Amino acid sequence: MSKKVSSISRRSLLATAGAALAAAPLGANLLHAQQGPIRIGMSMPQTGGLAGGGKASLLGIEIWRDDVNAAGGLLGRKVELVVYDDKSSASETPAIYSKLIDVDKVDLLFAPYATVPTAPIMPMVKQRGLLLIGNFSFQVNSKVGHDMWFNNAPWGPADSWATSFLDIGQKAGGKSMALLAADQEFAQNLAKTAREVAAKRNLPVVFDQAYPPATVEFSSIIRALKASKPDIVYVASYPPDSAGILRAVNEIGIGDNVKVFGGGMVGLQFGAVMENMGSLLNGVVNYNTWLPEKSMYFDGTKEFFDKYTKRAVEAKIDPLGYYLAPFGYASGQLIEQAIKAVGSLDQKALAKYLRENTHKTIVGPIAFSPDGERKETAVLQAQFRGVVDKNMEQFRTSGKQVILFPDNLKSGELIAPFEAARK
Amino acid sequence: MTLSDTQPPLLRIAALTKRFGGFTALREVSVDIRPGERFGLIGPNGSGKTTLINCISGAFRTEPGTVLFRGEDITPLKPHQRTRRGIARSFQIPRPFRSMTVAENLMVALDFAAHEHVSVGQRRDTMMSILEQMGLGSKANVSATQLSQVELRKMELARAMATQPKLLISDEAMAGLSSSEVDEVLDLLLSLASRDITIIMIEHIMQAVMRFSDRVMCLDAGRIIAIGTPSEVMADKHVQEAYLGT
Amino acid sequence: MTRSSIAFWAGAAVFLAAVFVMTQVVGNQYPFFAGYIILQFIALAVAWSILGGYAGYVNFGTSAFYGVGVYASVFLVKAFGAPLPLQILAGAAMGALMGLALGLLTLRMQGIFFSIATIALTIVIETAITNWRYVGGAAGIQIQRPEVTAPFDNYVQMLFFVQALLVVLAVAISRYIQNSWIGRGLQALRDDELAAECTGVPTLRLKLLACVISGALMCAVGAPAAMYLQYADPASAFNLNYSVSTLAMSLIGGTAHWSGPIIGAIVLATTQQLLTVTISSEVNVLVLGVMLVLFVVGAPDGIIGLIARLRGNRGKGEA
Amino acid sequence: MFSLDLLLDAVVIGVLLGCFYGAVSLGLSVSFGLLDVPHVAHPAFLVLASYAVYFLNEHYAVDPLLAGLLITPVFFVFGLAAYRLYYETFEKRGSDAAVRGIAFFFGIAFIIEVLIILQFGVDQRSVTADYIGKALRLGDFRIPYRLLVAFGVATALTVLLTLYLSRTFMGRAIQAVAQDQEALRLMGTNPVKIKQWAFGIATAVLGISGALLIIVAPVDPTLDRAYIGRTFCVVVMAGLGSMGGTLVAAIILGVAESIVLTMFGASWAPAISFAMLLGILAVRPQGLFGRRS
Repeated sequence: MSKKVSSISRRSLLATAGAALAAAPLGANLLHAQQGPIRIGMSMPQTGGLAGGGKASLLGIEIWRDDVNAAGGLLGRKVELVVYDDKSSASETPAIYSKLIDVDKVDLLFAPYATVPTAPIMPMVKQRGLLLIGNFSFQVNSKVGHDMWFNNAPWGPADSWATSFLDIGQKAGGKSMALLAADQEFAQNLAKTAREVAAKRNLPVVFDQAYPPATVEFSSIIRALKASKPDIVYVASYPPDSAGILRAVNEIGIGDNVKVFGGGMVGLQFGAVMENMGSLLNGVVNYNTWLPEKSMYFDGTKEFFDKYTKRAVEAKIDPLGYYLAPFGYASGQLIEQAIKAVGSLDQKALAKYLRENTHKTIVGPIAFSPDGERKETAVLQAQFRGVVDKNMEQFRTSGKQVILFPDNLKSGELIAPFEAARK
Repeated sequence: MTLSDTQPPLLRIAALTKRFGGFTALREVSVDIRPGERFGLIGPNGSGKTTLINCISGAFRTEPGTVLFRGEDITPLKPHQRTRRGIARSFQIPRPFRSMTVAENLMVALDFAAHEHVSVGQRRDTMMSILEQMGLGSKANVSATQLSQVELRKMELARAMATQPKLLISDEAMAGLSSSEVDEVLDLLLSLASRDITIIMIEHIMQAVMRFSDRVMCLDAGRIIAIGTPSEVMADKHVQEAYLGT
Repeated sequence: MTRSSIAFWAGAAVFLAAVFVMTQVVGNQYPFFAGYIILQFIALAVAWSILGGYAGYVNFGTSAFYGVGVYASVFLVKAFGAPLPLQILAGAAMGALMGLALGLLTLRMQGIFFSIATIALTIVIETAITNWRYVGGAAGIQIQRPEVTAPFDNYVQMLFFVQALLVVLAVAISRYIQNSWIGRGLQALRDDELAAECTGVPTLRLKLLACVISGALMCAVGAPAAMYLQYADPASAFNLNYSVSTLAMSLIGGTAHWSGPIIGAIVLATTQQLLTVTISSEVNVLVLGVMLVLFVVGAPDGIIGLIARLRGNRGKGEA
Repeated sequence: MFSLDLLLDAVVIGVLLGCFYGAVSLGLSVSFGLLDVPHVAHPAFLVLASYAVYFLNEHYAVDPLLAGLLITPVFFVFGLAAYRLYYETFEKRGSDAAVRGIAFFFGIAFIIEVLIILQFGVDQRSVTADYIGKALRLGDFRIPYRLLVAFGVATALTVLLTLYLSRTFMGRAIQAVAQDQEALRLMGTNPVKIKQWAFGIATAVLGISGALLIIVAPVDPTLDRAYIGRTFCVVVMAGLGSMGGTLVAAIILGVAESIVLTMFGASWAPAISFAMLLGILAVRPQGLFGRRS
């Protein structure tokens, strides 16, 4: 009972406080300090297959929390994160989010990293009419149709990914495509859109294979792919496999007619993998979300990475953190701007604001389409160049991954064919 | 075997051979056991005694060769089916159900092998009376793991008896026992035999075999080398060679 | 009915009544979400130990049965919009068939070979589901729940109650088996398969029976999970975690008595749920590992065994 | 798509891959195959060895194979200790050792997983050496050196273990203990000592196998779970306790997998190999080269 009373009074206090904020910040801070922090709840994969990404993403969010708290918090209240481990599994998240909503009574929800843990909570947040900031899940809202969902990932429309890669390939003279995808959730979704785009463009698919998880050796599969003599090779793979595939490509060769190779290889964004792969990376055109190219620095980006680099070492996570961490930070910025503009924690109002405006973040301006995905894709396609072995620091400099797409962020031209780009 | 036999045999073993890979454990063994007979089976270590028992009780598959029990060909039957038809056995190294009490050990037999369907109460009575006969009455609720060696042997016999067998095979039930214990078990077996149960006894203790058996068969290297009355077999020179070593 | 039967059924009735009242009174959703998981593991552990505990055949394929239950539901919902009871029945039927097939294929093997075969079976089935595009394949599938039926006003509350029913069913079957000739036969064959055969126990048939019952129950338990998650993907549905957890729960509780797996599942599943919302990191996995090792080393007969030993000691002290 | 070239290639790669599977299963072939220890933590030990190799390679630039050799004594002692613990707590108590043993080793596997995560983080790791990332060219064929290393190591290990088991006193004692413990006890030898020694050997072999694991592909802390099925399958398929059989069974598995990956629907590869195992178990429960009748 007492809880209910306090939450009602909290809300009414908020309204007054919001108005008073601009006029008397110091007084407001005192007032709100007694109210307790704004609590943001989420699950995050910290064990299991998605843990690597989950931990990096969480660190990004934590840096945002510390920044915002250092600047006095939101609505004069401190921001606090309530985070549970979902073990990378879909079966854990419903109970966790119920705990966050019903027991912890958090003020706002962030989604866990990746599609699998996010999918089961979508119907729940829709039913309860709650705002949810998505975290790199793929087309998880397309069937549910929740209008208070906003994905921080730069994916954009479902097919934009395949479109941009095939554009690059076709411009380089590619007339046929080979498709190699992991038999897992994300990769299969990518493969599906790639097939659709290829069909639309009458681009023949000369090789189309799904390889099973935990495949050890890719030599034979690459050999078969090579035998099909494709011009464009689109690969949708997961971290352990991406390395195996690249090794096999390097050892077996892929043929002189291949113009571009890559596209959807997860793992080639993570520092440890990139360092280990070293020169094997050269020539690969792969998707990315953020890269240290001049065009990618926005307000606060550099400061963020300064902080991240320091803290990642202690936390034993990805030292580069390009892929997920800045977007975790951006999730915070989205909510920060919405709360500041709306002046309350009213979820409907926050969602309306998020839907209708363009938001400035450290990963560039973000605007949403009605389904809660980015209006325009901001997925980069970049080519690895001049990478040497066993050197983590090289990836912090520009020019190692030249951005080919999108046009407004472009930092160089494709070198084709693939074998030429490897030298 | 002899013409004086008017009754059909209880158990007929015909041309039984058992091979393990390249090793032949039994070679063309043929023998008839008469109803009510006390049959002794002897032979040096590794001569095939236990293998023969395993073939009779169904633990091993045999081919070629057949086993007939009361006129029925039981060669294709599984051990539990043979048990239900009336063949019970004990094991050379006792194999009690370790997680159970003595009473429960017997109840398994009564639950699964009893020929007529009787109430739980009646089964308990049967179980207790068997235990009393075997001198294990006071041990009914003791865990099988806490029995002494001789008690274990007795419990094995009791469990076998609880299946209400027509043929009981006792595989070295006296091995490792003191001489007074040997006498105890021997008396038990003799009292069982007096109740129309045919018994095949495998034993190394010659005195016991001589005292117990109507007929004795000696195996060596998987073949029958002698069969007849105890004294005949003891006098056989092949048997003496087999035991004294070649 | 014996006195203990009356006590058991009275207890079951009280439990179900309490669960039902809870669904009508408690407004907070979290107890139902977390409780569902705990109930699910109780039912799984009880079902598992019919084969794994009584018969001593360690089934590593819990996740295969669970996953097949999940995907039986997914298929029925997608193809026919089948209602929940039908999903569970179909799951049970699939599980029984699978148990039979697994049993026929592998129960002639000795202990550990059977376990290995169940691992292989899990991988084969998971691969098949992964390649079955109709139910979403590797990409997973989102499922819409139908409207909830009275007297429940929330689907998860209903699922919670349904899972409680499944728990009672599983425990009743397990208890019946233990107290009947089936249980004695299974216990005998676990102790010594040859001795059991020679005492008249039809070991193969009993093992098959245990395998079928255990499989049917595990699949039935998995079936409502599709509706609970409203999402299914092979990697989650066939997670090794189910196999290891049920094994761990049964052993921690003790397999000698039907109540062992219940106690083990309550202890371990509750601990895991608590850890998920408290410590929440790899320490969670560490706790499972340490608990497993401590229990199998320190309390080989599980919590049941510990209690029995304590009682025994006290009894001796008094006497 | 079908071509003889591709098939031949798939077979060659498959044989080499099979050798790799064999090498990571050999330890289990001793510990489970000969000693009947349900060692489900075998793959966790394997991954632990890989991380040890990674550590030596990363910080002291030790060649991975050499690093594998360097850690074998440590793993030998580790194995002695692990068996002692297992024996004192399970085997000694008799019945049900298998069931509890499995749970025990699962527990150990989880603990190892977490310790690796705490020490090295969750990212995947790999090693560098001259023979990683390059291939041998034979006309049109290209064979990765990594796999040739796996081939060499697997053959060497198999030959050494077979010789050890058949030619040395200790090796023969290990074989004997697998056949008949009682007989050995009668001979006045302590079977526990021998089994402990054998388990030590099995674990020591893992040092080199672990090196191979990280040479062939990158490792991450939870990789062990993927190898539980694979290694046990190889050992069971081979029939318990035959070293040569283990290698042959692993090669069959590797070739089957490779052919399916190349020629048919790649995503069916795991189902094919494990269905094969199920088939073999159903028809021939003692495995292809089994010691049991």
